Amino acid sequence: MRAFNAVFTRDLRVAFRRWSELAHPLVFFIIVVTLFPLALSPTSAQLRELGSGVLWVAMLLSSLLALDGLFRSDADDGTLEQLLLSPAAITVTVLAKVAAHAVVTLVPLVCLVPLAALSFNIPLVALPTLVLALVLATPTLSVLIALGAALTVSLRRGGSIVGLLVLPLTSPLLIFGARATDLGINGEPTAAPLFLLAALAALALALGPIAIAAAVRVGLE
Amino acid sequence: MLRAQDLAVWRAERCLFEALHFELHAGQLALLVGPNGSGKTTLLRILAGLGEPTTGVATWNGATIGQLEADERGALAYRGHLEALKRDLTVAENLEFHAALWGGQADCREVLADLKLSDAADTRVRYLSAGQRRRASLATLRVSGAKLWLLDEPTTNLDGEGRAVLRDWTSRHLATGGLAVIATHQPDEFTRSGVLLIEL
Amino acid sequence: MRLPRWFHQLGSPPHVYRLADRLAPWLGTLGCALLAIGAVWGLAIAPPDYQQDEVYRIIYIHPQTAYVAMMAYVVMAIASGVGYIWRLKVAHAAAVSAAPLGAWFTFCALCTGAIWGRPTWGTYWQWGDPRIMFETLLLFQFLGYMALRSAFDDRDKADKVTAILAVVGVVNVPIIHYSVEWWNSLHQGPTIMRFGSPAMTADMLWPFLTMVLAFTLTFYWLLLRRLQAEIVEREGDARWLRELAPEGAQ
Amino acid sequence: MSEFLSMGGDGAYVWSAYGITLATLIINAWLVRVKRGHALRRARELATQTEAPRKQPKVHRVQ
Repeated sequence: MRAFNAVFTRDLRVAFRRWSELAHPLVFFIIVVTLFPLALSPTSAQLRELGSGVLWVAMLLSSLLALDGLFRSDADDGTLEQLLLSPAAITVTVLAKVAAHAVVTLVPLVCLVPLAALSFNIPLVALPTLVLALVLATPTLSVLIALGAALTVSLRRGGSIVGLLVLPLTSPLLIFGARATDLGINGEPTAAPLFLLAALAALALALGPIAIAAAVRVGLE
Repeated sequence: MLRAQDLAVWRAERCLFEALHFELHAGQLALLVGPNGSGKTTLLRILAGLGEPTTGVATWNGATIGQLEADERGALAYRGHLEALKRDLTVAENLEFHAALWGGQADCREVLADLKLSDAADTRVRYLSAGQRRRASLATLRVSGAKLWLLDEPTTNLDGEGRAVLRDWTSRHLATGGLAVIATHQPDEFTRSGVLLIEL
Repeated sequence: MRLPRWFHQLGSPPHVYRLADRLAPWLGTLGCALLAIGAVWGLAIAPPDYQQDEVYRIIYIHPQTAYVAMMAYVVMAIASGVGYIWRLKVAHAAAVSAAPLGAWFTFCALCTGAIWGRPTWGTYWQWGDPRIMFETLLLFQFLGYMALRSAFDDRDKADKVTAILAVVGVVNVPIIHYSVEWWNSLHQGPTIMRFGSPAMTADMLWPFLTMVLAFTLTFYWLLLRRLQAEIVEREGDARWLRELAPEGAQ
Repeated sequence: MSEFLSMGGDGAYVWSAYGITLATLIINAWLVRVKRGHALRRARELATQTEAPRKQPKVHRVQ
């Protein structure tokens, strides 16, 4: 547990030392969200109907941006090797890194999405469901992104194919998340998709770190 | 006790080395010498558990190095060409992180004083010179309290004074029952009686 | 450069190569023969569907290609899993051979699915149909696997990294399948005819099953041939390669 | 015969579907053949090269 805290706090400190880079995914998200009304008609009825889908897709795409900070920067300065060799269990240290990445990039996104939802005049009543769905989706999303980063850690220009590797795997997230938001908007019961999101999160947290640790170990060989 | 049993490594249809067999007991030093590209780094990484030999096995106290339990891994420390320091953190923060992760007892301040890095303790590693960064990397080695040191050309970027500190630390480490495998291009710096010389 | 003979406990490349050499011709001829018989049977002899009339005859190829694509992914995942755990080069070779085949069959399944969708629903790309969506995602997973593999130049590392991706992918396949099915049941509702599995009369079923067997045999024939090529490539110039017939028998 | 070809007006779809499937099979069969040919030819070329020098490291204790 000590190792988890050590890695978690170190990663947060390193991330906040270069806080300007943290803004990149957020700005990207805002740009993508503002582009859609330009492309579609700004009539509020249609925007509301498309709103949840647009928000979720924009969130998925912008979460892919802050990828290199996860493993590549550590691999370049040799600290990732030390994590592998450290007496702490690899899955724990990897989970700590994924958690730090989630806090640094996904949490601000999760806070930003409701604001964007308002601009899509999604009714206030739907916001709690939207936030809950986002929170439940964050673990799965950060694990999948971390896996994509780990698989391409030893590639110089690996970033470009992470999207191709990760996005098909995020399709269930997208389906359940957008669905939960739609139900929230129409005021219908949203239990089913939220439970499914929670189940995905549990599965990702259980199996994810093992796959990520294996990918990092192979990547650094 | 470190033991290598007929280790062989092939890289893309090319044989780096084969049938390598040696044993290293407490208090002993092994020197790895050989031209560039002769597999010194590959061998060190295999001994650290970062890579796998094509055939043969390397063991630490009888246990295969690739599959060591988490707590046994603390006994091995590997320092390659990369300094393993986060550039955005200060030297002290890096040392504390290593101490927290490895649980070594050595006190950070005293180690820094040894290396004459105390005044640089609170500057970010990014602003240090290459030599200072190499010293900081060696400082994390002492802090980790590992029994087996695996060092890949530790003297790069070090000035005379730094090398003297390294030699002094190495001999003290060996005196207290530690082991070390050092890949170097100047073997005579570390040679003394009882050293195992491995020429790749 | 001559390599000494390497002994893996299981799946020694020469053994697998010779086994494939014996099996492949049988699979090939039987598969192609069944394909021909099944096609003629499905196109000419079997009765048209009461609802979809003649276009229904695509049912003798579309579900089969989709099933083979799915099987290819599972074979790829299992082979790379075995290869990763027990470090068997032959298993990795099998995974590498299955991937392009799987991608081709998925692409073919998508095309035939789209063509079938045109007369029945009026659009080539029926977003609503879960099968089409699932096959598209499967195709992306195949392309991702092959893109990741081609990104590495060291073959051993490529094997292990793509093995992890394949295993993670195969865990996700059922998840994606059911979430797409769940998603479809929301938007579609029961009005659209259940595509592809209405009750089949006996004389439709037999050509259908013949084609399933035909596609399976053909897939394994292609897989074994590709596996042989992959083994030869990986073995470089091991001594056992020299005993092969000089002109490299087909 | 022409009635068989027209397939009740949907002939274009049925035949194109079968055509694509046949094309896929033929392309794959051809790709495999080409790949095997290259692999075997390359293996034979490699076979003619000389053996790599033995790389046994020398290990001895300094007195």
